[in-house]
Amino acid sequence: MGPNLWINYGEAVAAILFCIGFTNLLLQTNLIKKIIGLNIMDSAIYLFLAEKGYIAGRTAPIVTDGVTNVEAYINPIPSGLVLTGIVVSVSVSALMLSLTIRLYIRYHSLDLDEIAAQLKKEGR
Amino acid sequence: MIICIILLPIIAGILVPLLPFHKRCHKEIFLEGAVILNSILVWYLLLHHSESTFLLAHFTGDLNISFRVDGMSMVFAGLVSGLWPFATLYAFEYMTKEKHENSFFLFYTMTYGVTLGIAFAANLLTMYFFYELLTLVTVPLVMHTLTREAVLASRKYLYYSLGGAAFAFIGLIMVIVYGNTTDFILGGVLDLAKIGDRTNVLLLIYVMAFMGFGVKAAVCPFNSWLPQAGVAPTPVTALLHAVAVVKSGAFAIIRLTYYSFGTEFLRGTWAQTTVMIVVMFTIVYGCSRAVKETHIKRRLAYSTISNLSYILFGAVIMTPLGLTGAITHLVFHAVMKISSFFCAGAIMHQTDKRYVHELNGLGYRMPCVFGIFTISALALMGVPGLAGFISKWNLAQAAVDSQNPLAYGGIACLLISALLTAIYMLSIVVRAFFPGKDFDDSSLQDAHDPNWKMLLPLFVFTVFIILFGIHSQSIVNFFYDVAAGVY
Amino acid sequence: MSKRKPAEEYHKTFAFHFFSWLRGEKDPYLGNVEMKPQKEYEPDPELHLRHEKEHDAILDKVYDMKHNRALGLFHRLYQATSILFCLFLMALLLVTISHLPATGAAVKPVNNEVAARYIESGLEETGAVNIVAGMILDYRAFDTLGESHVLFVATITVLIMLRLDKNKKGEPNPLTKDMNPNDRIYEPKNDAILQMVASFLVPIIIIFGIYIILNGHLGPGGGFSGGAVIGAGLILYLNAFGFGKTERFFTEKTYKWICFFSLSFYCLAKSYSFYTGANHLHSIIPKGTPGAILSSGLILPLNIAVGLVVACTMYAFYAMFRKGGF
Amino acid sequence: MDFVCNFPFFSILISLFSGTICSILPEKAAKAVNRIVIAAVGVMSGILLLYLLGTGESFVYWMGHFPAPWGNEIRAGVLEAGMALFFCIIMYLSMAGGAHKLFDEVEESKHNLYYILINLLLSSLLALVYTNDMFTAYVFVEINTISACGLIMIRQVGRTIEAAVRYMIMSLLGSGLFLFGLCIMYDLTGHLLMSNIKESVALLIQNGEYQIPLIVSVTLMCIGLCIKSALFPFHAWLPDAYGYSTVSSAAILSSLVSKGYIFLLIKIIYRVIGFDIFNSTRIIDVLFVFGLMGMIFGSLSAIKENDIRRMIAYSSVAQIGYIYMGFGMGTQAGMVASVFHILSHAATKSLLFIAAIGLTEVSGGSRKFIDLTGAGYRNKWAGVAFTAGSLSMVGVPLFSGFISKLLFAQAAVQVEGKMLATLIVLGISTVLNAIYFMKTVIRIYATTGDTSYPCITFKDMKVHAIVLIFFILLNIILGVNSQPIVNMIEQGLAMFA
Amino acid sequence: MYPILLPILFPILAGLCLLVYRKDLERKLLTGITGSCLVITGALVISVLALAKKSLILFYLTETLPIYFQIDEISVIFSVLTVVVFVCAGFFAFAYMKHEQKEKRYYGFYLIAFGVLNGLCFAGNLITFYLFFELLTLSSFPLVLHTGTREAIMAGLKYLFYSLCGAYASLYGIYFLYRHCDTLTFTAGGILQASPASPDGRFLLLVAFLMILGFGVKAGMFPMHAWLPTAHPAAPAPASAALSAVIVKAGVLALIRVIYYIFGADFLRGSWVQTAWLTLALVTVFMGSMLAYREPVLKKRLAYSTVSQLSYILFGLAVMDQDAFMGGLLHVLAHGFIKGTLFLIAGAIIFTTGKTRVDELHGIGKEMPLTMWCYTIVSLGLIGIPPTGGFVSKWYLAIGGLAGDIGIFRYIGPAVLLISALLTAGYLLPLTIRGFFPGADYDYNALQKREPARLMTIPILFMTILSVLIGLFPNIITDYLTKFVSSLL
Repeated sequence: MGPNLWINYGEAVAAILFCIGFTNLLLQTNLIKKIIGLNIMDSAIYLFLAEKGYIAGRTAPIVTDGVTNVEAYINPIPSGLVLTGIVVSVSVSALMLSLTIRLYIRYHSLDLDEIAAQLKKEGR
Repeated sequence: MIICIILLPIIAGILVPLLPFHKRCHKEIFLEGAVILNSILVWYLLLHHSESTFLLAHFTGDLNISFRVDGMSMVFAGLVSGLWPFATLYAFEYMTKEKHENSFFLFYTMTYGVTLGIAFAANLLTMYFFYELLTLVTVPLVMHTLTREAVLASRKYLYYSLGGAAFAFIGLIMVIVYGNTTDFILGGVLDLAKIGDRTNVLLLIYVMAFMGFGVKAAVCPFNSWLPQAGVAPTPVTALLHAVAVVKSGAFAIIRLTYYSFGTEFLRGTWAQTTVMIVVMFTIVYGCSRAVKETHIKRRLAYSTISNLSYILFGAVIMTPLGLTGAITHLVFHAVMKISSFFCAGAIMHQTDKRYVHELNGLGYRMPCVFGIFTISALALMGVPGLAGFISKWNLAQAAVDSQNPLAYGGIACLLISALLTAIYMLSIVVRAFFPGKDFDDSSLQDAHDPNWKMLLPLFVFTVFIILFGIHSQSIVNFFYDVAAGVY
Repeated sequence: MSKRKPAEEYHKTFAFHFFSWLRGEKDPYLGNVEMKPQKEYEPDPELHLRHEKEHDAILDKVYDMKHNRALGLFHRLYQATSILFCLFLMALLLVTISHLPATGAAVKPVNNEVAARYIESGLEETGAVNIVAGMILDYRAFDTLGESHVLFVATITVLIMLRLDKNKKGEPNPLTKDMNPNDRIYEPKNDAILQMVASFLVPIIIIFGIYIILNGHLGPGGGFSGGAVIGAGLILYLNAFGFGKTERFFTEKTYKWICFFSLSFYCLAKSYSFYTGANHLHSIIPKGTPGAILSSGLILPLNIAVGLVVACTMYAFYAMFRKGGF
Repeated sequence: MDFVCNFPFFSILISLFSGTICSILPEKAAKAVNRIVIAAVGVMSGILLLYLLGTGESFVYWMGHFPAPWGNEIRAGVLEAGMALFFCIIMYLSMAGGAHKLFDEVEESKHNLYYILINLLLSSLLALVYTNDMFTAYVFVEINTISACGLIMIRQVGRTIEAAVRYMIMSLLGSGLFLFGLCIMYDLTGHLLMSNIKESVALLIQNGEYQIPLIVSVTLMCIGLCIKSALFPFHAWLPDAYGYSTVSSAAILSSLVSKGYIFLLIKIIYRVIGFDIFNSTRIIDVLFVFGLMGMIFGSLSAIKENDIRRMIAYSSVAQIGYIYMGFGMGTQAGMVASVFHILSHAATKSLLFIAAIGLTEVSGGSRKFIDLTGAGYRNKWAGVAFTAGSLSMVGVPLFSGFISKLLFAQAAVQVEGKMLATLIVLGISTVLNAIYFMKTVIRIYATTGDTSYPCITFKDMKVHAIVLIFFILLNIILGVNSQPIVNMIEQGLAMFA
Repeated sequence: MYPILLPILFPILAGLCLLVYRKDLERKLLTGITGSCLVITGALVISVLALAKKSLILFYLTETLPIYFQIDEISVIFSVLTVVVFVCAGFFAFAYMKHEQKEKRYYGFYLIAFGVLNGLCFAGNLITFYLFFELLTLSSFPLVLHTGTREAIMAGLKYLFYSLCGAYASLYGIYFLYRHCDTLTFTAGGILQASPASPDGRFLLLVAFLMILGFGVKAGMFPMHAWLPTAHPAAPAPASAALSAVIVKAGVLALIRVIYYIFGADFLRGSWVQTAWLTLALVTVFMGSMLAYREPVLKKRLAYSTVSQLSYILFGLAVMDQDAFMGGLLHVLAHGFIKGTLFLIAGAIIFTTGKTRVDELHGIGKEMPLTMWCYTIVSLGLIGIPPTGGFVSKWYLAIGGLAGDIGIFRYIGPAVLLISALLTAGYLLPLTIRGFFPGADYDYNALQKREPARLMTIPILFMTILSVLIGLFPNIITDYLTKFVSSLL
């Protein structure tokens, strides 16, 4: 264990969340839950990034009163990354949901294993 | 010149289905002409060869495709080119009863070129290249009848050959990396300085490569493709699976052992012991399987397995004498086995009988075929005065001379195998000539000797069997020179 | 040579075999030399077929989820290992994090010259008061271009997946047959309260969205967030008034063209700026006065374009999920 | 700056833009645009390649008005340009070869959407190839993933949708890990541009700071990309995805998409972490082991398969194992071999997929081996092409597979500890390859058999046959004239440093 | 020009012509041709033996392996035996083979075997010898399986494979001998240079043992004797006679050649190989007699007897003493004539009565008195009752055994020989007793004289007389042999 675990509690939470999301995505057989896991995972990363950008005692990177001093604002880059990340996550969620809908319409089930079983039966 | 020799049969083969032959005999004349022409060219080349290497193409790095004529290639190319015209002649007659003639002759003739490619290859890569090519052009021949059995056989053949080549490939890599060059130089090309303390790894790789090439030469755990491949038409089984293909496996092993890894490096190591044990086992194993087999061609195929290991046994003795013995058997066995296979083919062609127990009394109906078969059987057994005795003698002398106790055991294996050879060959002869008291030969009224196209090759081979047996000095001396690196 | 044993038993003894060999009557090996006809190998043409069928049957059995215990066991094992893996991952991440630079510290690798330049000269180089907006739409515009295309390609895939097209002959898509008939009630109920509130809220929401978009370079917000807000407004409208109403001003065609124009504009505009930038040419786009609405060069138009795309996309997603078409 | 230097940027942009344009075009026009774009990008990449070979130096290209640590950048070297050219060739041929099947398997009204996906996929591949920025890479990885998913599911049968779901799940896990690794890396270095990260990493290593996070970050990125490129234990999604999607998709997916990720990994290894630093970690050993296992298990699964497409798909798993094995060797030679294998496998695998479709078509659409009996006679070109592809896969000289095997083996010999394992597994894997590919080849030539299926001549499928011929030629070129290509790869890798 | 080849090639070519000629010949013509061939060959052999120049190098197989013929005293003894037995049995066959099919084939192979045997006798080096040894096997097995019944074919194959097995075992030795000798030419006293104590020598001892075993197969020595009792009853009687009288002697000849002409007696004397050989020989002697004693079938009984008697000879050779060796050589001749006669008689009995078992032959002496008298005389000879040939040879054997430097075998050997002689009496004389004294219940009314044809009786008579003559005038032979035996030992 390194020295900064308690100082970096935000990141630690992000890591735990990430793993929760990861596990969900991996293990849940229900597709909706999988998607929720995916979102948890993504959110964890945003949290992580947000924590990275934060500098104690500084404000959001919007120039107020023409002050363009580094000391005044937090790091803007992670915020930008989060923005991009969110869009990606939205797109992916939409895609996953559409797939889920299509599968549900066809197989009337959200359980991936069950769908797989039906498929195997149908295929062979 | 070499390129021309290799390409001529390939082109001739490709032309077969393309040219419009109105009559069958035109096709026969065309093919036979091409093959004979090529054989003449080969012999001309062998007699007037130069030392230079002919470079065809570059691969990556300093790897290239190039050709050269040296002693071993003279032996192998001479052998192949000597047998091919006769085998083609035989095939014309034999194929009258089979379908898809064109595709047969296409691949059959192409194989000639590819085999010559193996013979003339100047380095390991070129040989490997033609070796793989040989597999590919011969698969359609094995598959030729398209029966389920043939398909299975060709599948197995492919698996085994390609898989074997994969391991041989590793040996190739070793030679590329640890050798000064990949060219064939008698005595090996490995650079001991590069090897350092990796001797054992290299030996392991040698054993793997040996087994890899050994697949074609039907070394023991990898031999089951050969009997199965006997479903192919007899000219194929005879020429390819008794001579060209399997011998190219043995040829490759000789190249690998004597010309790439070098006997200095290998002699007396555990690798030699290993391969020798494998080879000895194969000698006995092949024969005992042949004894149990009742299908004539498969029986001969098992016999081939055993006899190929004779060659390898000579090769793994790893002395010039051993190489001499190996080369002698390589050539002599080719003649003997092709003769016995052609007899079997003639029997099948004339009577449709393919099992040993069906042959009762046929000896009186087809005296020429069975007479020749008997002679080749005796030769294979090693009766003095026929070719087989000489090659066995040379092998045994090499083994005795090597002072290797294991090789002494090898001689014992040779003799056990000779005994088993007697059993499986003579039981055919006995059946054919001594059918038993109450045998009724009325069912055999139709059987008779085949026509001249089939008999001519048989007679020629028989003459050679006897000739080699009685007067072998000059040719064996030549082989000795080859083994000593004179050529 | 014992005669005490009965003949049959004696015939089985070693002594009997030995003596019969001694007498030359029987030979252990040679007795079998004379060939008996072996069974001919007959490839069974049906055999292969049967093998393949058996193979299939086995596969069926394997994939019979409910009854295959081995598979179940494997599943559980798989889950256990996955959980272990995740726990391991978590531990690994925590250890890693404990070694990372401290949060909130001012001196750490992240706060380097890059962030410094964005903050210090962002205003004059991009003209955007919102440093983040300046960053994503000017300094790192290529990322954002990609990002908008992520959205675009996601819409395309959703379209592929869910759009129910009639085929050439005008027959309905065969996929509709799969659907549960109850799912096909696209039209929401005419809910008076909802309609009332919606007619009040939708304009506000949309105006707010527009505000966010237009002020993207000046304050928090921008094309994505504003577009999402507008999309939400549209969705609310749709829910309140139904497809019939929305189709009057928003069809697939509208969506297509809006997307096309916005994205094309985005592409072309950014291409221009990339090209000029890379070739060290002077960009003709004026920066304007920082802080004014019409400032910061391309950022405002880009925000508008992005906003349009996002709004349409959001709406399109919803419509697709709902009905499989606009 | 020469005008040619704009070409990477142009190629990314026009492919991206053409995606947008295709959304309003009717099917035929979209198809034309698609072809033209691929061809144009190919031509540009070719010119760029020649230019770069001439100058012998790579260049960076600002995406905007700001230089390295602030603005986005793309970068082009010999390897990038060559890869782009190669991707275009493969993509063009795959599209052409699978076009006729597209009509059967995809709803007609969605054809133009298919072309959009292809265009975007191309642009994302190009971006992955050219990018010099990690975050850009992430964004385009996502585009790549989503459009690949679209390619899988555009043939809307149950299996493809399920496969798409599985593909998405695995991909998302991969992206998540990749992104997390990227974030940690960013935290440690404060940069997103590859060259800057590399400098910082070198500095960190030198100072001995943040060792654990650094390694974890690299590991996460590697695992992420491994999952995405279906390295052995993460390959569960692959057979269905490649096996059931429409043929162009399968060809493109197997030969390009996964290769895009792998190429990105190479870039990360060279341009972000530094080759030597990467090799000093234990990651390469893990990659090596998984590569070897992939080679064996992929082939074993393929042997068991009785569906030709799925068999080819499983073979991909094995081949990807080869590539990672090359990474795992941790030498320049291993890397060269891997890159060459990327090319060779791409050329071969797409050939196999396209040929397989020709074979299944003349067997009543069935992909079971038992129905394919004698298909090689019914569709001669496809039969020949499949045979050629199989031989290449098995590693018969003359074909590309042989050269990559040769390079792998030669590379392996230089690595003391891994030599024997590599060589033996290489041998075994070749045997296994031989088993399943030759089984198929023999099968398609087994009997003239069931004549109830129609025969197809050259005239019936001109495009298909021509595409197959091109593929075979490509294979043979790679197999015979490999030296310049290997040189180019070496040069390109040298430019990375 | 090469007269030494004539007695070899002439019968072989004649036999081949008979075989190849496709049409069936009339029986009289066939027997005429064969008979004249046999006689001519016999004459050729005798004239060649009288020849001045007694060696010939025909050609070289390999550079150092000539096909080489030479005639020495051993050749003389064996070729005389061969000629006598073959001619007699041949003429006997003309009568006997009437009831067999495919006579032409029989005569063909018979002639070939004759020629090959001559070659074997004249062979001047080991390779030539080996060549003819193999050819002998190959040309004689058709004689064994001639009747074509299943048993006959099986017996033929068994004979073939046992012989080849032996031949290959000795070939193994030849390979090694070739390396350790300069040449393989037979030289009295041996040509081996290595000493038995050296490592090579120790291996060569093993090789010698292998060769003894290998050639011992032909001579029916213990572990590989089983082919004899199978082959003899199955073969036609004249073939059995030739087989038992001459062909098995080829094994003896081989052992003489290898042990005394290649290895040299000194090399083996006192080594474990000699001990083992003696043991095997004695075991075979005793075992053969015991088996014969228990055997009811006449021809099989004679076959076991052959097994036993041949090992007398081998014992004589194994002792490596002058007297024993002489005894062995005498026994070769004596046993050859006696056993030939016995088989011919058995053939005559089978031919006339069709009965094969001893206990069926009550009163046979009354039916065929001449034949049975001959039987009784030669039986006594085999038992070793003076004045027949058997007595002299056994005498020498016993003397040699007692004098030889062979440790405990000095006592065991003669004892076993005596016991075996007793057993010989036990298995041969019952037929005489039964034949001449059929007992009270024999029906004399049904008795009819069934003396066989002249072609049968004359050879029998001739050989009986010969066997007696050897016993009466052994000095002719011993004098002839003494000098050269002393050169061997």
